[in-house]
Amino acid sequence: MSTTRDIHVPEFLAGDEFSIPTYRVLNQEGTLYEGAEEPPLERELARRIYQAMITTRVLDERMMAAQRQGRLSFYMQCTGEEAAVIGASAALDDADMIMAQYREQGALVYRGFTIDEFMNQLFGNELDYGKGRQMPIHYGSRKLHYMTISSPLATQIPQATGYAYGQKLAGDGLCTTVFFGEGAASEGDFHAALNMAAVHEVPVIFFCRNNGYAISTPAIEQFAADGVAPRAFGYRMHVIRVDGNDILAVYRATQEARRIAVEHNKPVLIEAMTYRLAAHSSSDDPSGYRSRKEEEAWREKDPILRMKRWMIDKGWWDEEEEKTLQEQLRREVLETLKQAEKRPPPPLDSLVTDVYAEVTPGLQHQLDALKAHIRRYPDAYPKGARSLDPEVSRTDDANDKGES
Amino acid sequence: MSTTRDIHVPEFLAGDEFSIPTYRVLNQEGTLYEGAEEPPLERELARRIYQAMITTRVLDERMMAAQRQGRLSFYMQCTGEEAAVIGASAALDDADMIMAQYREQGALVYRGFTIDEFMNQLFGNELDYGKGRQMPIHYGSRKLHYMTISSPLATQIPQATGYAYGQKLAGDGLCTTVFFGEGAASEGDFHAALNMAAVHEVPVIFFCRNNGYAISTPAIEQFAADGVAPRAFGYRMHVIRVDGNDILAVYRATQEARRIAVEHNKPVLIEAMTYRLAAHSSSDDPSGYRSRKEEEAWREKDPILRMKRWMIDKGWWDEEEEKTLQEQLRREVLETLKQAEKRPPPPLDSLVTDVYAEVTPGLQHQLDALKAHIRRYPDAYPKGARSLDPEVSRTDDANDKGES
Amino acid sequence: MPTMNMLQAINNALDIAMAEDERVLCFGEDVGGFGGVFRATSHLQERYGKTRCFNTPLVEQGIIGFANGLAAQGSVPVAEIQFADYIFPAFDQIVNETAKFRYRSGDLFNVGGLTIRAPYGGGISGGHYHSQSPEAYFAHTPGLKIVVPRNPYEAKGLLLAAIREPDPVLFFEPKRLYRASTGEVPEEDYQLPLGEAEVTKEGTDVTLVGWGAQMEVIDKAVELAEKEGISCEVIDLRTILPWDEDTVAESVLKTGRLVVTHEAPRTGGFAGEIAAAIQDRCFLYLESPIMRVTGLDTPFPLTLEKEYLPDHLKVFEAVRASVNY
Amino acid sequence: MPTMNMLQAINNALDIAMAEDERVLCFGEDVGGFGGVFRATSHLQERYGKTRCFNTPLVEQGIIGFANGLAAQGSVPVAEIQFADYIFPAFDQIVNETAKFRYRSGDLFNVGGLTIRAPYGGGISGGHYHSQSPEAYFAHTPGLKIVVPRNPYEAKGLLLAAIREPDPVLFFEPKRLYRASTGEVPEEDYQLPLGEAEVTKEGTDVTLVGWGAQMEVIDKAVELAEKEGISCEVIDLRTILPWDEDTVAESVLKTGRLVVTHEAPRTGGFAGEIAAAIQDRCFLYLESPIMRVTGLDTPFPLTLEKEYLPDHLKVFEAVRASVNY
Ligand SMILES: Cc1ncc(C[n+]2csc(CCOP(=O)(O)OP(=O)(O)O)c2C)c(N)n1
Ligand SMILES: Cc1ncc(C[n+]2csc(CCOP(=O)(O)OP(=O)(O)O)c2C)c(N)n1
Ligand SMILES: [Mg+2]
Ligand SMILES: [Mg+2]
Repeated sequence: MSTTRDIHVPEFLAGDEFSIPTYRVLNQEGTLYEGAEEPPLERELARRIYQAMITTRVLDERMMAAQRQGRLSFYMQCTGEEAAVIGASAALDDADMIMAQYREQGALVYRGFTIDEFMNQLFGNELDYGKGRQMPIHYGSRKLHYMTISSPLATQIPQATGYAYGQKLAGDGLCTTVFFGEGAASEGDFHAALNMAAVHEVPVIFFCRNNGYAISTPAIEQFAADGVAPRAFGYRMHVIRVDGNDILAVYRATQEARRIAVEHNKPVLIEAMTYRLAAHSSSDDPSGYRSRKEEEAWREKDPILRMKRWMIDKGWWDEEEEKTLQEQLRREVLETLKQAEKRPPPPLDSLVTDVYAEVTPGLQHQLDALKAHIRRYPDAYPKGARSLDPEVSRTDDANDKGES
Repeated sequence: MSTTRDIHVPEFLAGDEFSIPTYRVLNQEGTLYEGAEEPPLERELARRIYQAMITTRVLDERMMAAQRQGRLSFYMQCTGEEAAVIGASAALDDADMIMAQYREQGALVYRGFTIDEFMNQLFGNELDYGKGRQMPIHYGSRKLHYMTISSPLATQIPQATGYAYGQKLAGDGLCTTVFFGEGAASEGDFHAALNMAAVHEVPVIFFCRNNGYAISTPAIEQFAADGVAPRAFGYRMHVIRVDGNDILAVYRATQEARRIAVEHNKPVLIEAMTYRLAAHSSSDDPSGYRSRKEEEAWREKDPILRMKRWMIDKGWWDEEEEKTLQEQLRREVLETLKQAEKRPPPPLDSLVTDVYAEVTPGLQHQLDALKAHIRRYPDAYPKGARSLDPEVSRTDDANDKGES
Repeated sequence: MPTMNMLQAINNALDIAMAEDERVLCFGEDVGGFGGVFRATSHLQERYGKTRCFNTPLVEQGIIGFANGLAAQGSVPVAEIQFADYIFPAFDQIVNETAKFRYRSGDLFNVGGLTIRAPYGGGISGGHYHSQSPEAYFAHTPGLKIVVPRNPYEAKGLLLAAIREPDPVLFFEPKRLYRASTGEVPEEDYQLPLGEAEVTKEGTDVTLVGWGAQMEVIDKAVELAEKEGISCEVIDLRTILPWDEDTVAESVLKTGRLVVTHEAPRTGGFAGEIAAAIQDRCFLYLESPIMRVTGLDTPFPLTLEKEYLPDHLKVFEAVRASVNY
Repeated sequence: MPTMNMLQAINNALDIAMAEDERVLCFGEDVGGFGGVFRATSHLQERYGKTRCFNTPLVEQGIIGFANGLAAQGSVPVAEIQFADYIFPAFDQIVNETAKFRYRSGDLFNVGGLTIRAPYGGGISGGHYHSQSPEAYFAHTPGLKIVVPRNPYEAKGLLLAAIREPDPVLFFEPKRLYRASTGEVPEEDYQLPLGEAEVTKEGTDVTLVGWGAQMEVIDKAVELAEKEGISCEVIDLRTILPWDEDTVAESVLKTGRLVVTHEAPRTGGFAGEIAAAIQDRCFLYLESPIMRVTGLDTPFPLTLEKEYLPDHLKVFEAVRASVNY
């Protein structure tokens, strides 16, 4: 401990001694701030990023509409936060582990999760890697190094510290990035994760999406401090605050954070200031707790619009292309959705597999009893009844797709 | 959120931008540092503080010796941290709530917990307010506004926030002070407590005894930051670091913290830098994890010695008085100990009372069955057998003493 | 008498409790201005102010730690955990602190004023993090009381009792019934007793025991059974801890048969405790083994939720098996 | 064969596991240089370095969260919780995360490599925060395995199996026996099977089931019973979840009587599950009700610990009552 200076009068500090600035590169007009330097970002990568942002936006819009039509039980949008999530992902190695909260489908889109893969999870059908066990939006992909989402908030944060510690030992030069909201950062698990990462010198990037709300709770009722960033000081950790709607700032900051993490085995906290433009989820109606005016003000800071202006300025994108892409995406989402919702549910046996590595005798017994019961009342359990005979209905290799 | 300045180059902060000084008033010679101002501390109060420190030291020495003789199952010393604990307590209103970790018997001594009361708890006899249910050192006193100790670390910290919130609503001008070690501050409960206190503007003082160790774990393996103090910035909370072996600094800082808490309903974090001079507990042997040299260096910073020099300088104390007090205390402790260890255990019925406000039928049934069993084998359960008949052995009003 | 759904009944109970005693406070995630994600605390902040009904930061261990402290101070906190599935970060504060507060201090201090409300249970396409029934996790903890209402009338009367009870109470609300279950609920203040099961239907051949949302399932199963001439006695346990062994035992001494049902997984579920205790007390009177109709020993699933759940058909089959043993 | 006490056997098992597989890591509070407050991890840091055996900050939820992540990554963490009483801050990470990791991801990810060690149980004047037996809290959680050894030989073989098991294991160590229980333990690597109970003594009149430190109590009780001419069959459950119902049922079909004992409070304890399952399977063969000899439904006491504990005399009396029913 480097306990430093002595004082002889009782002066209290309150954190007003310093302030945490916000790193910005691109203004809303799509041009650079004075004094800002454009990060090295090549045309191809910029287009990959931008297309992922558009895809995420279209997917969210279509699926929320599908939810409103009653075709889907639940949905959550990334809307407004695409730059934060995708900008960060683009700065990583594609083999780095990503552990997300639930609003980061943009990262999956960026890494190449297909619309079909999204749909299968959303409809929990027999092709869902998660075997229809979790609510919509709980994606995961081993192939894409994207940890399956878990609903309990903040649990993934100390797990990311542990995962990254394993990566450090493995010595493969990879790191873990963990996403979470400013609300989840109030959980005890957050504190544990940061402290352990600092003490054990772990290559992990803690990426906080400070989008102003945790469901209905505004950030101001979540913490009294200036955001989440100052907590890094409590653990002696590198920290930066970025404009989360500024794709270049997020990209550049995360690149640098990754360098600190991987080259020096030091954790980094990034706080991205953004806004949850949509409702918390399909079950929520924000009109009860925030004003249209506030929403409108943020809609004007739309991160996609900002990047688009920059791209067009560069000559890397144009309206024509945009129109074509949007139409193609809408079509693809709708068609894929139609197929996915028709696919059969996972087989009955999937009720008891994966609880343990092997089905235990007790569970086999429970499954057998359930089957006997369903045979007696097949009409009452249409989903289960169709796969009483696994040979008939099971698409055998279906579930292996996402694992390799 | 007062998000402030913009920057256009990605600069990370790491907390080196500021440092947290240590507030000191009294040097080891017992004289004031240059520029330090003596807090207004009257002779009588200074003597009360000093005597409490001596009493705590003697009690600890005697009881650890008793433990070594096998008369007591377990013990923990406050040794080395008397100034931190008692200095803080002296700055409070005696009706303020104190919620301690386990090493703060000095606070109880200061408030007037008698040697007899200590002994009854240590021996878990029929006069123990806790009815012999907890291990030695788990004191509590309703009368003295000292919450009964609970072994699980850090659980008392959010409880203190809640307790103080209740005090604020009650409007009686009181506050809560919660003590904890730098190890316990790693628990998630700590983070929850500070955040909630700041958000809900609660009159609570978080008093961290940073004594360098959590059992064998040195502070350097507990956190990477410069102590616990910088965590206050994460919650926008007033914070001060004090020399924990400096009675005047601790007293003055806590006084000021109390003013901030009670007058402004703002929580305050105090980090007292001190050292656990003794073993963690009677079950521990520190020679396995720290050097004698280190211990010796700290022994020279003994807080009692420092205060004594100041007191003698002032003419408020002398060696003669010291000798008399020590002898009298040793005698009192030994005599009281002898009585306490002979006192009968709590009655058998106390096994099932206080689980609920009233004994449930199920528990009454279990007690009856136990009694029948003990009647069959009275010799196997000497403690229980002696109170099968509650009328005979129960000192009826014994347990009410500490409650009023 | 007005008709209310369960949420309205709960909201009404909280309103009455807060109006009557200013020490009563309601808080939790989104509980303040918004009135909770299910709206159980609607309008309470408007009526009683931000100091008595408020949002907390998102930290369950903090919510319950804070509530424990408040209760120890003499306030009467009613803390909401948004979903019972998210009560586990507060497990230490509940099991090691709330439950042992009075005992460990020899009654110098207690947190008897505390009530913890949490929506629980399945049947809402919630998957394993919005469907759990965690009552058995807590039922192994002396010092806690656990209450589960089956309809709006019970919800109001039991919640008012829980808030005023001198012991800490976990109040699990069957969220599937929040809006689905409606009924007449008196507008005035009333309490229903804790620790007492209710025989909701008398019968002679077999006893069925359940709680919360499962009572509806039992009623449906009983309809089927009675059509086959099986006379069923139905008991709503209402309080899981400490549970009313006498009422169940008395019934089983009469019927000689017992079926217990809950949504939680079988192993370690509370039906096991009931079966163990009743086989002991009614051994010579039992005509068939005590049967348990429960969730499978797996996490709560989603797509195959219907297959997983202990529905009326499964309960009915158990009744049949019990009677035809 | 060398004689070891239980701590030495555990330390030896960890040593073997770490030597054989460099993915094995041991960590927890005071686990590093100091070797743990009970010294179960002595010398491991010296031998395998600070990156593989280390102290953690004092935060159980972090320890298990970190361990979950490490296991998901492919490492084989052996995390120590200093006392089982302090496992509750990690309850969410264990029950909502560890247990459901494989299931929820459709086996894309799993934390099968994880082992959590924790000393449990009473008889050491520890009061209610150094004496708890929390196995039943976890036994309601599909996805976890729970193992409790009764002596040094079992401890080594079961711990090695637990570490290598493809499922996460909670390994509860009876701390009262850490130094008190000694026996011959092979120096070499060996494993004992998980999920299998062991019949440690055959008999015909009554079956006794227990685990961990309670096996010693059972043996003493059996001595008394056999003096009275009662022939006892004794079963060490060893794995609490998933438990070996077949072995217990087979024995009870033979003896017709069952006594189950554990230190934890009765209500919601694991003896309840055993009783419920066995009365179902062996209904027609039972000569007397299944008896439970357990702690009282109170927090664990201190001064009156002896009165509280389910000792050999209480077990003996239950055996008698069972046989004379
Ligand atoms: C442990 C836990 N508590 C409560 C919830 C319910 N919940 C789901 S999302 C949410 C708000 C999260 O807010 P934030 O972390 O800011 O993320 P955002 O939704 O804004 O992206 C809450 C309270 C949960 N999922 N887990
Ligand atoms: C939740 C919990 N985890 C672990 C322990 C075991 N334990 C008791 S004291 C202690 C060290 C505490 O260190 P610190 O907070 O620095 O206090 P100090 O002993 O130095 O005063 C530990 C790990 C506990 N009591 N509670
Ligand atoms: Mg948010
Ligand atoms: Mg310490």
